[in-house]
Amino acid sequence: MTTQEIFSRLQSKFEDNDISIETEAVLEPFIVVPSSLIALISEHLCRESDLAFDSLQCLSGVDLSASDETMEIVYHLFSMTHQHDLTLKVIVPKVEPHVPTVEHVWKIANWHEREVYDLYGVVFDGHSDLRRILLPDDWEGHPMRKDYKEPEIYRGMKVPY
Amino acid sequence: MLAQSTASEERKFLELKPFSDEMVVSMGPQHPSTHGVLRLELRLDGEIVREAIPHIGYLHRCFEKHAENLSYQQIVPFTDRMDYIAAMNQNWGFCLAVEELMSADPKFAGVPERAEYLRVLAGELNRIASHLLAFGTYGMDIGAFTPFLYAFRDREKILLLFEKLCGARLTYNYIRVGGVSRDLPPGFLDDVREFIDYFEPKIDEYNALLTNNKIFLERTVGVAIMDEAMAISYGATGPNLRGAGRKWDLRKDEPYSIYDRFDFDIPVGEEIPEAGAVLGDCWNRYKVRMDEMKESVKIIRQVLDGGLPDGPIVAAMKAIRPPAGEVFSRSEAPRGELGFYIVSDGSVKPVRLKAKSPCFCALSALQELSRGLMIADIIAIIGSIDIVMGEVDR
Amino acid sequence: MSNIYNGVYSVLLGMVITLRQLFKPSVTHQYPYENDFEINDNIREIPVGFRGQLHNRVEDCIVCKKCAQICPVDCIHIDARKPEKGGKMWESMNVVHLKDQTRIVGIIDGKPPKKIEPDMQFTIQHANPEGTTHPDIPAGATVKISGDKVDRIIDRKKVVLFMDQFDIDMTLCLFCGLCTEVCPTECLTMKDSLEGIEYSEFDRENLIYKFADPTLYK
Amino acid sequence: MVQQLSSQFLHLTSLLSVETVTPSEGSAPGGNWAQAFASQFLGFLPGWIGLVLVMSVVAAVFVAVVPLVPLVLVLMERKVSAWIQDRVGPMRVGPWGLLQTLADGVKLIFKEDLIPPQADKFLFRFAPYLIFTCSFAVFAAIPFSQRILVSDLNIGIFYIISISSVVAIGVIIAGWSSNSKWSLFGAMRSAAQMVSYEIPIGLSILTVIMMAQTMSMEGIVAAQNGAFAEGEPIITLLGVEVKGTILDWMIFRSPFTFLAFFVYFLSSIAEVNRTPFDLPEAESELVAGFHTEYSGMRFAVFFIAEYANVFAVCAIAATLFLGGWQGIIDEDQFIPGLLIIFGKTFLLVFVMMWIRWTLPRLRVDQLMNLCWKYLIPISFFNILGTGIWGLFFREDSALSIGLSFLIISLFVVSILGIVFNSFGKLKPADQTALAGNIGAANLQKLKTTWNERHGQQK
Repeated sequence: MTTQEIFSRLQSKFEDNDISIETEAVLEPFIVVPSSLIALISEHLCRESDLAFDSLQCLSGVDLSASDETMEIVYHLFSMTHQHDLTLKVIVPKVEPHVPTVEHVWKIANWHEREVYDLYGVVFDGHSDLRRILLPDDWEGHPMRKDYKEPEIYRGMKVPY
Repeated sequence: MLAQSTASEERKFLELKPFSDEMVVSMGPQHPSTHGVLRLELRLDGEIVREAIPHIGYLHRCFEKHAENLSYQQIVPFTDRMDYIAAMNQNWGFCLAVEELMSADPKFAGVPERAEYLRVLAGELNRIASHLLAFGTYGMDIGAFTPFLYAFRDREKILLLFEKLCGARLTYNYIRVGGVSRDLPPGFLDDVREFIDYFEPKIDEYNALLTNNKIFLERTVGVAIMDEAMAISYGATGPNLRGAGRKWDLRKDEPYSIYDRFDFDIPVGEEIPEAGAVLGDCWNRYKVRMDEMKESVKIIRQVLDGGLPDGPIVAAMKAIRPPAGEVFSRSEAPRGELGFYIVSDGSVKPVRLKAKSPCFCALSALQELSRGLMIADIIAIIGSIDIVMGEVDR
Repeated sequence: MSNIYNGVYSVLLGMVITLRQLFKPSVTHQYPYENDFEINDNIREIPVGFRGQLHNRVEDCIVCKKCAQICPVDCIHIDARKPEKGGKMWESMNVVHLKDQTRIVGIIDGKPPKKIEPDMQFTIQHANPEGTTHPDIPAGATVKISGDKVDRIIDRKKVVLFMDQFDIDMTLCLFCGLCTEVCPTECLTMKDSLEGIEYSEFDRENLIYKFADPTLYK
Repeated sequence: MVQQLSSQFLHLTSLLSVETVTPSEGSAPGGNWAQAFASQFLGFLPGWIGLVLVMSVVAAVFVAVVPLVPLVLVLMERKVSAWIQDRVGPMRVGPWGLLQTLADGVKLIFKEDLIPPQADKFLFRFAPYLIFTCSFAVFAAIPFSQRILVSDLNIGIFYIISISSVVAIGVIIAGWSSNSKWSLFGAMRSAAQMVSYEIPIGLSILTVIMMAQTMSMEGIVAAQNGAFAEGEPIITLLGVEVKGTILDWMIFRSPFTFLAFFVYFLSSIAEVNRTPFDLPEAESELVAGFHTEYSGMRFAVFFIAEYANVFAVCAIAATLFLGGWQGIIDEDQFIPGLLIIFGKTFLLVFVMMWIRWTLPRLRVDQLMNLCWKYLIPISFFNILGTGIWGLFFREDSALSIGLSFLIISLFVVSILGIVFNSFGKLKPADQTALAGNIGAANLQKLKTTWNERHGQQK
């Protein structure tokens, strides 16, 4: 199933909401969904038998530039049953970003969301164990943001080598 | 945001009921068989593991942050350091992603034929080397030291081949965007043929030494079953998924490079009721790797017999400057599907590069897999999902 | 009963394998004591093109700074300046690399071709013995070399910049070899000899290799 | 003076030689020679002081000499493992690395003696010596030749079993006092393991005792009296009288002792904590088990004691089952008894090392399964069989020897034939047959537990 078909199905299912598709001038078309809806849409995509996106390939945060006020969270989905793929995007603000978790849909989302929380500071509401995963627990800031300033000193150690 | 995050970050230790017989033990980061610097927080009731929580990040080297400040050419040596056991496949995965990004550019002609063959040759040799290490270290985890050294003896031969091919033994930086860095040294193909002729019977010897050993079977068969649904949900790919019985291999199912030209099988786990082997147990995950080495030998033999085409080894291009856009590309690395998500703004540096590492996904299943097993089984699980911490932490 | 049989059988099978290995010669060698890589046949050779220590033949370097640019970890530090009046310069000339790993420094007549065919003839005026490794060509002689012996010909540019500093911090180097690939005069190389491997030092400072040679530019 | 001393020494050695003790005598001649020595030289002292002095000198010599055995064994282990693994092993210190263990020992002595601050300091210091003492006390009752035997106790083998089981206590003390969880795991595992494996060891030894009808080590050796049998030699080769055969050894006396030998050997591997039963110090699981926190000389003491134990159990196996210090040639000490028993022991030690460097490690529950479900029933069967065998063949008749020889050789030939024939022919189809006991029923059980655990989460 192509992204366009999936998009029209999503539109009919979630009528009142602001779901848009981007196909122009990109290699892989993607669907932009509102952040409040991502859990519902994910569940729909996973459970529906002719969509059956049973595999979350990748979940990544993207911060395009320091001047932007928003960040993106990109979900790469793949269906092992039908072998089609889909890219979902959620746009979140940089200040107090909140996104519902998709952990109950795909278990791997647990660690991926922890990583995005760790590196971008996006809080996934309803996540069972939202802790830093790669950085130390007491690290300050979220380093993958473009406007991140590294601390001078961490626990008495000079940080910039 | 802050309130929630601090509340969850306070939970640093496992809760322990007072006056219970349970105890909390920290396994790692310095432990002989955590394959690097993995720390497991174990809540134990005697030998039984009630809960195991993996803590990662001890080897975090900010690869993704680095990559945002480097040109595409300069990122390739950094991918070597992700999964240092199979660096060729990591190079390849990254280059595939960049090439896919560049394919929108009409000036990019695509990877030359000869380079594709060289990539397959190098990638499959590296797959053998990686699986050999997995076999050896798994033997050592289970307690047999000798298979480890046999595996290293044979892996050494592959490393010598790579040393001739690209001048380095571990961090190859061989596969580049648009091709490969060097052409074959003289006599290399004969060396490869000599190696695979030597190596193929060795696999049977290893099977006799370890795979079919009674004690080894006792330790691994029926332990820590990750069935197909669970593997897919946890994003486990590669041998971990195939060990669960799912015939899924990107080389066959979504052939990239020139894999559609070769004839090879995808080994999958099998249920052997007499032995007690269940789909998705440690033994099946391990066995798939042993079988995959044979398939890799088959592919290499076809490359050698078919003869390499002549021609350039790198695509003609001025600078690696992909057009703006984004791409998520996957390739089949020895440990599973390695994905690279690249966002480009048309400059020489990527805006965002995310590496989806197969080990990261497989390791996240450990917490569920290990519940109710014994300490010795934890070691067996870690070995059987075959993680490399360099790739988990990136 | 079959259980015991299987146990005994598979265990003995493994033990037979290890016993066979007991009588096979060892594959390791004792490294520092058997390190004469060139002499001893049973010791593995360091292959041609091994990526060992970086080395810069400063007399060929034109200080283009391409290596410093491509280095992913910024381990090369180059500082250069325009020559003062009266500074020593050399004329541009060619370096002819022969296939037997030797090279002749001189001027060939005509422009060096892009692709070397076996039936070509090169006349080289062997101008300067410096950098020449061919044993039996006297300085100033003119030699004729057929194209099948020539590996590649490099233009050695006229020097335009004085090199004040060319430091390579080998503690940072990750041996990717990118810098040697972009070097236009092929003066920056990685040693594929024993020296390229044996580089341990007691002092970390000694691992910062300083290549700049002020005596070259009097 | 020198002459006098040497004649005294000769006299002493003649006193040392123990006469072949008949099982019924059961006397303990242990103190006799020491008493004689004391009265000879130290007559001016009260008797007991002289005795104590002599005994302490003997003990000092003993403690100084016996650690050489572990030194040799450590080197041997490293060399054997290296050869099995296509390596060369230690080569630097001395010719072919012969002095490597000595150098290691010196290094360990000079290392800092670390005691964890939270450890129980007294017990932490005490444990290595306990283990050391017990494993060396075993040597007192092992006859190394006709003359070299510290004390021929009439309950020699009983003494050995009891002393060597004290090692388990030392291990527990070491693990507990370190105040490290990994050490404690090692200690607990080793307690369970050693206690369990004492039983098959004891039962296997019982079969030998039943055959020999004595518990004195010297008596057991005498019961396998091959070369020392009275009467005509069986055959005379080049003037050497061959009086006994290896069929006189306890292992070949009956099929049951043959089986008992393997049970004993297997259990003794577990008793000395070596792969595949090295759970107390499983390096890939428990880091180093009970001696995780030890360093320096205390660690070395553990190490020495471990190898002394290895040697001791192998020497006991050689004594009980393989004829002890006796050869098969004649009684003129064609080869000294010391060399013979060392040869037999080192052969067994080699087999132990060979096993160690081949096999993976068992899990705790499987270890216990092996002991309680296989080895102990087999041992009981052995005892029963030995009793019946003894009932039918009261004397060492040719019939008895022939029959046992027949059964054993059939057994050995069939096993070896199977292994060597099928080697290299292992096909994937065989793997199913090879596999094992987990079986279909167990598979079902696994699946149900799996579903219970994960069913609701799907």
